[in-house]
Amino acid sequence: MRNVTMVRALNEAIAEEMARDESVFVIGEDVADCGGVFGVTAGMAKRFGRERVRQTPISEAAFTGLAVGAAMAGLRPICEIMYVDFATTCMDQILNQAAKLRYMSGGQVTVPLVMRTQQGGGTCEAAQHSQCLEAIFAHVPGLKVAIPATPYDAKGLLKSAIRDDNPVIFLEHKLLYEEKGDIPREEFLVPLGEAEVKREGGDVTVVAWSLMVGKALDAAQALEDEVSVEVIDPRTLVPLDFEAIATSVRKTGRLVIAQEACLAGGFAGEILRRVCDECFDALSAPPRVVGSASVPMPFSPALEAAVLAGEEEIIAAISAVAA
Amino acid sequence: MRNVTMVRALNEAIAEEMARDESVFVIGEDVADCGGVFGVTAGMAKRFGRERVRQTPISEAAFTGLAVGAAMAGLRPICEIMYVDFATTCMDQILNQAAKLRYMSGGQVTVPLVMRTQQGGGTCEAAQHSQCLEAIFAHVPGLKVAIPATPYDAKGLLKSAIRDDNPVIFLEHKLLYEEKGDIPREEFLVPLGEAEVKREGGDVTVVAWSLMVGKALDAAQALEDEVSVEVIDPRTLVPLDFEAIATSVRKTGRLVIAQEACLAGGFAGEILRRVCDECFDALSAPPRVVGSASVPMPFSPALEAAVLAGEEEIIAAISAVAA
Amino acid sequence: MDLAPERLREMLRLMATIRRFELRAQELFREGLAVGEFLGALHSYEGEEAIAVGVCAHLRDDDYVFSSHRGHGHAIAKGADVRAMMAELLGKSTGISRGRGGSMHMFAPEIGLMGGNGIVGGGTPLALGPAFAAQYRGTDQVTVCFFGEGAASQGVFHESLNLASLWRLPVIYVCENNLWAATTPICDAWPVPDLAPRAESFGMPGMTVDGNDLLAVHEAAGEAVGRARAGDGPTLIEAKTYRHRPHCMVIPEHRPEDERAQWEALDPIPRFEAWLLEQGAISDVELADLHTEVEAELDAAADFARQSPLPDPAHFAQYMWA
Amino acid sequence: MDLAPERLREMLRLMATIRRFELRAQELFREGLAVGEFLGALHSYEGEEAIAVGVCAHLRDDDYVFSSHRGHGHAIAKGADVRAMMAELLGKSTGISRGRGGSMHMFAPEIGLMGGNGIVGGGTPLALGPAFAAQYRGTDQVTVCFFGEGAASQGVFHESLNLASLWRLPVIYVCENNLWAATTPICDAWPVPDLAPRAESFGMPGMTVDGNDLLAVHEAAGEAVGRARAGDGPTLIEAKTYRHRPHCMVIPEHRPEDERAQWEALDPIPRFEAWLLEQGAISDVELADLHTEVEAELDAAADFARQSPLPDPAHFAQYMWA
Ligand SMILES: Cc1ncc(C[n+]2csc(CCOP(=O)(O)OP(=O)(O)O)c2C)c(N)n1
Ligand SMILES: Cc1ncc(C[n+]2csc(CCOP(=O)(O)OP(=O)(O)O)c2C)c(N)n1
Ligand SMILES: [Mg+2]
Ligand SMILES: [Mg+2]
Repeated sequence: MRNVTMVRALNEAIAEEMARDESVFVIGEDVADCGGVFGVTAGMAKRFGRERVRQTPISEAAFTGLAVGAAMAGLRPICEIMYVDFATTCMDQILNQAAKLRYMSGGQVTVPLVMRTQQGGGTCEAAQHSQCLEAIFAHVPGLKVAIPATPYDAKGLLKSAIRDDNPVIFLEHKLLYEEKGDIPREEFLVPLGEAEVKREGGDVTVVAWSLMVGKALDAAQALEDEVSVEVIDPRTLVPLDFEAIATSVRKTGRLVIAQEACLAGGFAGEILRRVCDECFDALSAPPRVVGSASVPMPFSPALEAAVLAGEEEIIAAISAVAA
Repeated sequence: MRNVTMVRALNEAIAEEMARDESVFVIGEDVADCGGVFGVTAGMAKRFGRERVRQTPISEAAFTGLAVGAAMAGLRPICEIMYVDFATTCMDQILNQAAKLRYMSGGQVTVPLVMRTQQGGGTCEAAQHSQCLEAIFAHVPGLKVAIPATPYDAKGLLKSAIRDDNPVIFLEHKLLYEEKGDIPREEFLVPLGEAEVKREGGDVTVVAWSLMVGKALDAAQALEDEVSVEVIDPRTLVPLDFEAIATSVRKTGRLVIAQEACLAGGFAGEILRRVCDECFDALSAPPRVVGSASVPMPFSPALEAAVLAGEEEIIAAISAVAA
Repeated sequence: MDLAPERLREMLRLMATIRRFELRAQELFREGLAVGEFLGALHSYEGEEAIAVGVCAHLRDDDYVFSSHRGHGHAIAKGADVRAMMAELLGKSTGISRGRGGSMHMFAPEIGLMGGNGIVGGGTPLALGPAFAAQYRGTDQVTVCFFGEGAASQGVFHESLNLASLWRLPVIYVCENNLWAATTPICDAWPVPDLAPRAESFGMPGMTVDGNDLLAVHEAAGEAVGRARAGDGPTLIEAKTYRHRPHCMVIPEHRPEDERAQWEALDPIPRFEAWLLEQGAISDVELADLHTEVEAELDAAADFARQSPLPDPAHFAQYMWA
Repeated sequence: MDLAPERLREMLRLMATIRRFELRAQELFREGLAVGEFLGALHSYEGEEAIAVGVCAHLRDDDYVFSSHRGHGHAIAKGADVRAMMAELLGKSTGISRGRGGSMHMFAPEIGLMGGNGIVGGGTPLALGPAFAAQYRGTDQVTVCFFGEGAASQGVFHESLNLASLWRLPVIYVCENNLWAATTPICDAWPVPDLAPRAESFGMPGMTVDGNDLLAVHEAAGEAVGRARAGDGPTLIEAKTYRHRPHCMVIPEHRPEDERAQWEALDPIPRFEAWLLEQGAISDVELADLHTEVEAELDAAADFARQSPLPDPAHFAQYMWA
């Protein structure tokens, strides 16, 4: 095992896959000269050359479209959008092209594309640099959505995403980049569509992803004398390993879903839908959703802290459902 | 009362508000020469002049941005996006600009904008012309979302939306344009944020919007000898008149939510979240969601019919929750 | 013109096939309507045949074409099977996209047909992809992207020109300027007469050509394709043309009658036929035969489409994931 | 140059204010970091002062400015209160956007400051709006949109040029070409040396100007603003310049040292000062006084910002709905 940051884990995943497969290339803003503004592709240009690490003008629609088209022609692009907020400028390429081309072509075209980006609040970057948009991508059929919480998952999922023949939206979190975790020395993959129980417990199930996994684990720890909390990280929202969630809910009967995205209309609602559909009778208390306040993210640190959902809200929700 | 189509009702709403307020203008593709491809603004250019009915190049991002900026300067634009699917090309102007400008400015700027568009399947126009994207807009704080089912609601809501000082996404349905309904001769408004009970009943609550309201009413009718179904149309998803839903659920204890949007990750999940939060104990059966299959919309009529949710699925869901 | 007569006649045949395909397609559409079935949007390529044919004449099966919403002509010129295309229009399982795509989404990647697009301008960035792939792999494949003058107002088109020029990608952008976008005349969309200067402002060559003159298109495209194959980068070609029909089957005619009459006289098919006859590259009899054969081929295609089965509704999710 | 000495000195004062504002802002940012508070992105306008000042000198309070992520200079040149701006950087309730916006979102609509933008190119279509409103209402107000050469690769910028030209809107697009976009040099983004031909390809005038020469910027902007006020439509101005600092506080320097040194010598403030002294429009004493006053003003602004209260966390939803 080695203890590495998530940035490092992601960097290794890309490097290993580029070494393994010549059809893999990286494209995005500032990806060559500084390895992207978060450093995920640092060193790549030097190692693989600027032909395979393509630094682009600020033209998200064109270079995402290029990546989609290159995937149609058999390459395996890893396309970086600097902030998920900027995906609004290439939404057509993602929602109407990447997601639908295979189906519209009757399966004749495949789009083995990874769209990497990062999201989330907590850095006082205000409303246009702090969103969590996983629910939007997860609502569009044809996209897979990966959203890792640990360096291990990040590396394993990214390698799987690169090898997957479908478009995968890969959502990192800006506050997790410098968080460390153990990863094996030898190669490993984490399959898309397999949840992980991050902590076992018998009283309450907490489903959380991305930054909220850590917060859920902290909450579970804080409550350990009172409630036994099971924390499940789906790791990918599409495909969703609902079976893992259902198994836990059937055991605990109590459910909290924690997302950083704003409360109204988030992906938690989709989990609730499945729970109502498939294991409603197992519930012994009303399930609760934790999320950030439904406002544009304010700049001021005082306000941002008030808006963002965190450990405190998870603790309150666990206590409420366990009562 | 007069019996008019939804196209006519919308047309009247726009004409009345343009006559009432000089700051109201229309902008969009083909809006002057043919009144938009669905004819909603037919006759407007002749009556109000092409200065107030601005036909644009195919530049959704520019003319939507123009509309946002004009609203910031005190005009009241009605901006037409021909199909909601094309909103992907101006997502930044909607999600990052229109929705957030007022908040980011600390309330100094207002954006009294209406974005009209139409959505939905059923016309064999395939995956890029058949989506229902209300869940995406409803997830972004700062946007109101109106989604009428009848000519009356369409006219009353559109007039309210034009007078509202916030950005309103106004989602029509292509299959409802030629449907007729009664509207008063005199002026009327339908406030944003007020649901309507479209049919009273005591056994099962069905929440439905847009095209699904009619299908829910048909389903209720078909089942009338077995189950007494209450059909509630929220009419606007943001603001959501959740109280109306809760009141009904508290009465019936049984809930079906019917959306045309694809099942996974739709707005139904948000209603479920509120129900779990506020009236879970009133439920005497697992709530059910009806929606279209989560695939890109196929072109073939045979496949499209199989994918689209309709009366049949609503009947099955009502029967299931009533059992 | 140093083309062999067979090549010239082949181009005429393709133009005639496109023309006839559109007529049959409209019949099928109306047959559907008559039984209450609305078969989506149908945009006729009639009148613009010289562009698709003149450009695609330079392409190999391993070259790529990205098409638009008005894409039947591009598909046929690229060599697609008209039977499968016709079946697609009816949503049949034998369709070129297995009935999933319809008129606007016809795919045949084995001959480089990478699909139409329901999003105006949607193909312009996608076309950069295979062009990039060719450069990346060191092949001499070229990619062509067809789009209308309406699409030229989309932002992404400009981003694409910039990237194509910056990276000298082997891509050719062909603007089919038919003077109208749905009901909007070009004077309400372009503040300028020509598109070529825009290409030049991005540092790439721009050409303007009579899109109703097959030989002119063929020549311009030859130059552009040659440049791309040689690794000398992209080209923009603006072809001035006119569609014979209204925008699509459900939008009534909005264009002035005299404008239509004026362009009718410039119909690319009779023009090319007259030239062929004049050159002795075809005889009257051969010409009549060609049209008869094409008509028979399209009749057969329409029958094939009608008789093909619809997809099994239970298989709606097929082809979604790879 | 027929400007009165007071006007010239006022422009110098604004440039000095911007320069000093940035220095104070960086100090506050570092103070925050020292106590573990990361105050978002901070993009310095140092080095580019002549552009904002030279352009805004022509604007009235009822003219509009749309700014970018690098917007402090635009706000100050448009007349914003530096105390409120400084408080905004700390997220205080006295901030120019009540602490909701931060560095990239400073608004003061009463003086026509319509905000910066966190989306590169995001302001380019918005700027069409007030320009359209002026035309619609028949006023002679003009709108200016500032953006970087990086933003010039965004599609929406081109759509905006097209619409501005087509409708002859009173809008002026000012491209601040500082040769770098974050860590990307212009040679990796532009296949051409200048932007002006792009404007011309949309049928509108394009100008290229030395962005470090206040008088040159002032003159070009005067022409453009005059044209817009007279109802003669839009103009694009490309101003060549250079930023003195790295892209923002958290990205290390990537630019070659010699390039930086070369541009340092072209610093717009000393250049303009030398000219003023030479013309006798300012004396050494007046110059020293001016700097002392500006320094004091910014010290006071920083103190104001530090001492202002944070917004009440309970009010996070305030200002959301009108
Ligand atoms: C982004 C987008 N906006 C609008 C439309 C609706 N639409 C379909 S075709 C068309 C006109 C296209 O004009 P042009 O590009 O000139 O092509 P033509 O139809 O003339 O061949 C429009 C507005 C669309 N499909 N996509
Ligand atoms: C759509 C979008 N893409 C990327 C970014 C990230 N970003 C912020 S500033 C910047 C560079 C902008 O360069 P330029 O327009 O030249 O302005 P400058 O910073 O040089 O003033 C980038 C890439 C963004 N904010 N928005
Ligand atoms: Mg056209
Ligand atoms: Mg720059």
